[in-house]
Amino acid sequence: MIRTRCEILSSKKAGAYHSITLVAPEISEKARPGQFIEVAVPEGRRFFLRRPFWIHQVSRRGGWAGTLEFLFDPRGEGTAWLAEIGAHRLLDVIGPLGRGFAYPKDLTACLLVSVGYGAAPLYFLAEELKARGKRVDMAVGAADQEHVFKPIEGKRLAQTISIVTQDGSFGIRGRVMDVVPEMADKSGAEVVYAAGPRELLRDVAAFCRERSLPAQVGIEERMACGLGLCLTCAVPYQRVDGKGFDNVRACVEGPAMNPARILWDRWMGGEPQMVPTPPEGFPVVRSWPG
Amino acid sequence: MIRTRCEILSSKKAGAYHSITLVAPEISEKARPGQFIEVAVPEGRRFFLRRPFWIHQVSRRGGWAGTLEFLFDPRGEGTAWLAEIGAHRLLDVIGPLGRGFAYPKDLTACLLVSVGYGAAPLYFLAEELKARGKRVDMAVGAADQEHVFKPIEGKRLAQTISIVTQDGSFGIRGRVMDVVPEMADKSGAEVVYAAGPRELLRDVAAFCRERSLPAQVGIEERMACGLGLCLTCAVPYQRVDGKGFDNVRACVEGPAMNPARILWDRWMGGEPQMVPTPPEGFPVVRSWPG
Amino acid sequence: MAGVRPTLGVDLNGVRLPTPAMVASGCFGTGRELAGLVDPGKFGGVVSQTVTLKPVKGVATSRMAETPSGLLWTTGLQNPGVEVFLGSVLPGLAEVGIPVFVSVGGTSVEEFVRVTALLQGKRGIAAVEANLSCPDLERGGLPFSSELKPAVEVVGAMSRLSMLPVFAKLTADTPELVEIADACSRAGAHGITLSGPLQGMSIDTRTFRPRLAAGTGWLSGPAIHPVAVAAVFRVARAIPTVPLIGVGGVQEAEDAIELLLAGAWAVQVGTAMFANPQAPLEVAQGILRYLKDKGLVAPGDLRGRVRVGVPERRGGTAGPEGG
Amino acid sequence: MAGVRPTLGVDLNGVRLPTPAMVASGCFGTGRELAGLVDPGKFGGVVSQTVTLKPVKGVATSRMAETPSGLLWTTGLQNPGVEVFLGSVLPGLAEVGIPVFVSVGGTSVEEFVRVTALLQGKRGIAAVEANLSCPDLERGGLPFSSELKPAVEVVGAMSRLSMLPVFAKLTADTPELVEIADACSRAGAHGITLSGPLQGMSIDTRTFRPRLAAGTGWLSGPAIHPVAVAAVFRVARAIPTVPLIGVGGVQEAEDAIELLLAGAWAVQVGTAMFANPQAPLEVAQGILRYLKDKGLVAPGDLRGRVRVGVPERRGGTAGPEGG
Ligand SMILES: Cc1cc2nc3c(=O)[nH]c(=O)nc-3n(C[C@H](O)[C@H](O)[C@H](O)COP(=O)(O)OP(=O)(O)OC[C@H]3O[C@@H](n4cnc5c(N)ncnc54)[C@H](O)[C@@H]3O)c2cc1C
Ligand SMILES: Cc1cc2nc3c(=O)[nH]c(=O)nc-3n(C[C@H](O)[C@H](O)[C@H](O)COP(=O)(O)OP(=O)(O)OC[C@H]3O[C@@H](n4cnc5c(N)ncnc54)[C@H](O)[C@@H]3O)c2cc1C
Ligand SMILES: Cc1cc2nc3c(=O)[nH]c(=O)nc-3n(C[C@H](O)[C@H](O)[C@H](O)COP(=O)(O)O)c2cc1C
Ligand SMILES: Cc1cc2nc3c(=O)[nH]c(=O)nc-3n(C[C@H](O)[C@H](O)[C@H](O)COP(=O)(O)O)c2cc1C
Ligand code: FES
Ligand code: FES
Repeated sequence: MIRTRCEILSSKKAGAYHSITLVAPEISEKARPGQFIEVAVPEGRRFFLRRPFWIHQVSRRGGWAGTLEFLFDPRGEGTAWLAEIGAHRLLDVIGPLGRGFAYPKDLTACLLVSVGYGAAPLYFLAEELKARGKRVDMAVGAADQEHVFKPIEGKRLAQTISIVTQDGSFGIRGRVMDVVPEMADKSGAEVVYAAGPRELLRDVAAFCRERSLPAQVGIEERMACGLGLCLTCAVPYQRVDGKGFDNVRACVEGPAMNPARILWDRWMGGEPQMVPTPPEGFPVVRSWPG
Repeated sequence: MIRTRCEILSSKKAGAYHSITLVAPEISEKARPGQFIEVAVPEGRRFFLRRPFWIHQVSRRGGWAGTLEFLFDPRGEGTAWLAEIGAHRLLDVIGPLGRGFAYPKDLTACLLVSVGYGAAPLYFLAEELKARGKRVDMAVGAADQEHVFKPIEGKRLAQTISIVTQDGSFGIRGRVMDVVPEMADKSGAEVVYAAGPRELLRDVAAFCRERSLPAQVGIEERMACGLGLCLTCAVPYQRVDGKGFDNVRACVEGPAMNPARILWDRWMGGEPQMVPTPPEGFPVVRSWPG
Repeated sequence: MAGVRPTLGVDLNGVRLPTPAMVASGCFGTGRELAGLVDPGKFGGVVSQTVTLKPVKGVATSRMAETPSGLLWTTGLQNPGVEVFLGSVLPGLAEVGIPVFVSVGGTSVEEFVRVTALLQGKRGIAAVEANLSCPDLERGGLPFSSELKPAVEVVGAMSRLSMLPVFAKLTADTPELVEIADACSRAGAHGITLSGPLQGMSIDTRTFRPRLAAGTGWLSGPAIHPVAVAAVFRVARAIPTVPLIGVGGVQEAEDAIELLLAGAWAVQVGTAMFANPQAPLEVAQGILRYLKDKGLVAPGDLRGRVRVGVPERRGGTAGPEGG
Repeated sequence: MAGVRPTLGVDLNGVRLPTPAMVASGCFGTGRELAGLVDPGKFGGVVSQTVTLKPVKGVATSRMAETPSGLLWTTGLQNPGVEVFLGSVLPGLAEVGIPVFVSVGGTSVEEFVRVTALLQGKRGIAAVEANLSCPDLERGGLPFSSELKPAVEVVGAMSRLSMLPVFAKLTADTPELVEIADACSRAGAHGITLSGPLQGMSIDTRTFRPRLAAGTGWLSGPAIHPVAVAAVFRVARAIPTVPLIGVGGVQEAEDAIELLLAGAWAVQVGTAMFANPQAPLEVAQGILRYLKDKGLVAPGDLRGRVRVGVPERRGGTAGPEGG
């Protein structure tokens, strides 16, 4: 992992998303699908944490060698700023970060399930899987047509692709999980990868458990550092020996994680749980009644 | 006083300064020399107070009617930001603020003394004085040639002008106060106006007291609001009856003030004076030894 | 509930505010400064600058410095003294036509009491706010609000004599906060204002001098907002029936709503006035829009509704999802 | 004096740091994470995450939220417990080759003492830092640091048994701060670390939920810097001979220099690590440049040199103007 100042080669809209391509040869060289970068926001802003983004695409050869693309949904102050700065400006980037997706050794039929920008790391994964001679099928979901992630690219990459939008404005109307069972059957999926909102990942986890399919999911959790320093990105993860769990760091032990080991109910919680005193050893609220 | 969003008509360098001209008809209409504007810095910055600037020039007639120009020394985060935004962007401006310079009723020979951007309100004043048939002479000081404020403009406005730079790179080498006595004599100055660093203003005050010349100075003090709300811009000012002083607001009772009434030593202080407990009624430091 | 137009009025157990967004003490001037910029008659109320028995000239300049998302300041409690205040400032404030709280300061219980006494029966005062950040001379200048006993002594003495409701203004920087708030209310405080600014300091590394001539000062603005929310939350849980006014870093409606959800009944806008004198209006309008969106009818419906702990089951009351 | 090359070493009455810029507790990981980004061997030192007797899983996510110029967070003191810490974390920290302070936590005096005991004689520990923000169960979860007695009990008991120097980490949010710091040092603390983060809360107005799953959390980052400077200033004036490590909102050299001028002997960088893992290096280099500019020779020359009160006359010592 390194930190560099990268020139922005291009910055443009792509449907509902904004795409930025950086000149980042050292990061591109090492990047694997499922890894991410942390992008600094500029000095003098009232927020100062970096923003994490999936590495969507890297070019290691050809005219674009050494470039890296990421896409995002401009939703808050940080992404709004990123959507505005133009080409040729410099971004302070750390990457590649985290543990990427593992490639299956023996199995060959891979089903990639995503919603929204979750497709970003999975398209990258699809390239790598295909390069390793695997079969790739994709289920791509989104709220509406605008949010369907690079559909042409998807079609190019997948053996078969199902595009599902909630409002039916593109492809099938519904939820991506509606099409997953049939696709798994038809494609003879032997392993499943997923990225997107945690509800999707949980559903994929349940589906794979039912079918006894190995799977990996790309986890997003609030990250103060993305580097493994702060423990804010904890995900409750079963120990390998099955005895209990630990809160592991999504940024280091993930983001690509085994959904069968995630304690979904604990992670996703229900109602926010006010921590009694002592929470598990730290004061949170003093005068919590009762 | 009003608040408006003003389009930036032009934004350009002027020597060491940066000049911004705004489309601000309502403010221009009312502005008087010695008044200032408060310019908002943009959302999402970690600083949020407005920045005060002298109104340098307003056009009430002709092709540029309704425009207002201010100049500044890009020195900190706020002014750096202002120096970067380009034409046609909007600025959130409140103005005109404060009490401007009073024009002499009977006296006619006016000597205007400035250092650095202190010339900004005085050139505006010069225009108004000339329009009222007064004689205007100017002493303009600066650190170096770059910081001499619009010398051609100055020459146009003044009957006579002395330009003084500390490093001698333009005009006379020295301090502006070196030339003031002689200029006052030669021009037969009956009233003196000054703006610039407080050291200059204090020297002008001393000079005018000695010569029994009426004077007005444009005061700069740290201003949290510029509107008269916060009392941070206090200047110790002798009461009219001569009995003691009050800390008056430079932003409302000034910035144009009578130097003879300012308690210079108290205002400019010497060493910072840690306030004992109680300061004059507020806790500042608890464990101040002694 | 849909169809009912929300209103902005707030009833602080008898003290009625037209909107929940007041201006905090020390951030309003005399009522005349804003002419042309905004109609303060539409604000929820205003707290006067803190008034002491005798005039106070205040500390030397510089009196302010910017810090990250914060303002560090001290005026040294500059004020013309209660007499001049009543004669020439209060009438201007009263003319604005909104509830006026008079902030009372002092360095001894006696001073608080004497100033409070002089306010009784004066036209145009809706309530009194005790500025308990003032230094208690008997304890070497520690703020009255920092410990239970001195805070209660001041508030108790003021409440016993005052016909006007007394609000105790406390600061978050004491571990006893909840106990102090509770004790103040038992001692007769009508309500609590929370939180005053925090002590801070900034040093100019070029000159080795403090940026404030007085050395240290008070930190306010967005930087302290999370501290104010936590303080309001803690106090509101403990004494939910006591009117609580949240203050600290309110710039926009959302900041105010956080304080209301944490348990405040109303809010005050301080530092934000300086950059945006329309802030109390915008905050109130934003709250109104928010209430509409959520299908709620009054700011009070937000009070203390932050969702923590066991799921709330309050059948009938509109929930956060709007129904 | 001109011509003497300044050095960065700091001597905390026997605990030597290569530079005055350490990493604060909970902001460094295990020593391996920064590989490729920066050489932590060039930092001034590091404080480990807080270690308790038993492993602590920590609170649910979300554990962080951004606030204006601040970070609100809580991990619930997640740590593997002292045993695992000694076995698998400490060796990694020690390998970095800079002074390692081990932060000790607990919910009772006994726990602090037992953890401290287990650290004795272990290789690679330069000092122990008592995290006194931990909740004192006997007082219903109030932080030990909030009152004199519990703070002194912990620090006294630790100091009596520890062969390693003990630093007491205090927080600014108590009016008794100066007395507590003084009492801790009398009770045997080798030094004081000041200030821990402040309690804060942030609420998502869309969902009515606290942004942190645990409800409230801790505020750190540039927002609290002025509070830390004031706290350091107050304590340093009272006990100038006790090593004082300043912490809170240090992003750049200038922030650190403010703390040094206020009276700190060294500083810790916390939250700034997350956006800029090079921060402790840049801070140290910036201090070096600053010393050169001012014609000073060591960080200690800045200590407490903020110019307040009567003009200093210390003939011979370089002044702020450089001589
Ligand atoms: C491993 C990982 C990969 C990601 N990849 C992408 C991507 O490829 N494209 C994309 O659009 N978004 C991605 N996200 C989410 C992205 O980081 C947030 O959208 C972004 O940080 C929002 O910043 P903001 O300032 O615009 O929003 P704000 O809401 O103003 O941000 C406030 C704070 O919340 C954090 N935050 C907000 N949303 C999220 C979120 N969903 N996950 C984690 N932290 C969040 C921000 O980092 C910031 O600290 C990813 C998140 C993670 C953890
Ligand atoms: C009545 C008045 C008129 C002024 N007119 C001009 C002008 O015409 N041209 C010009 O270049 N400058 C003028 N100044 C000074 C100008 O306001 C500051 O240069 C500017 O605020 C610096 O902002 P910054 O963010 O770049 O600097 P920073 O140093 O980052 O500002 C930090 C804080 O200090 C305040 N501050 C910094 N310098 C000054 C100063 N000299 N006076 C008051 N507050 C200050 C800022 O407003 C801000 O709150 C005037 C000041 C006053 C009070
Ligand atoms: C310039 C200024 C002056 C103030 N004067 C007083 C005062 O006289 N009395 C008082 O109780 N609070 C005073 N305050 C504190 C505010 O009322 C408020 O408690 C604090 O600023 C926090 O709110 P904010 O973050 O919205 O500013 C003052 C604040 C500022 C910024
Ligand atoms: C994510 C995070 C975890 C922390 N964990 C601890 C801890 O375990 N023990 C402790 O004493 N302080 C802990 N702190 C507090 C820091 O050591 C420091 O006191 C505080 O963050 C203020 O410094 P800063 O503003 O430079 O971050 C933590 C801070 C952060 C941001
Ligand atoms: S985000 Fe800091 S440890 Fe994962
Ligand atoms: S700057 Fe606020 S009163 Fe003058």
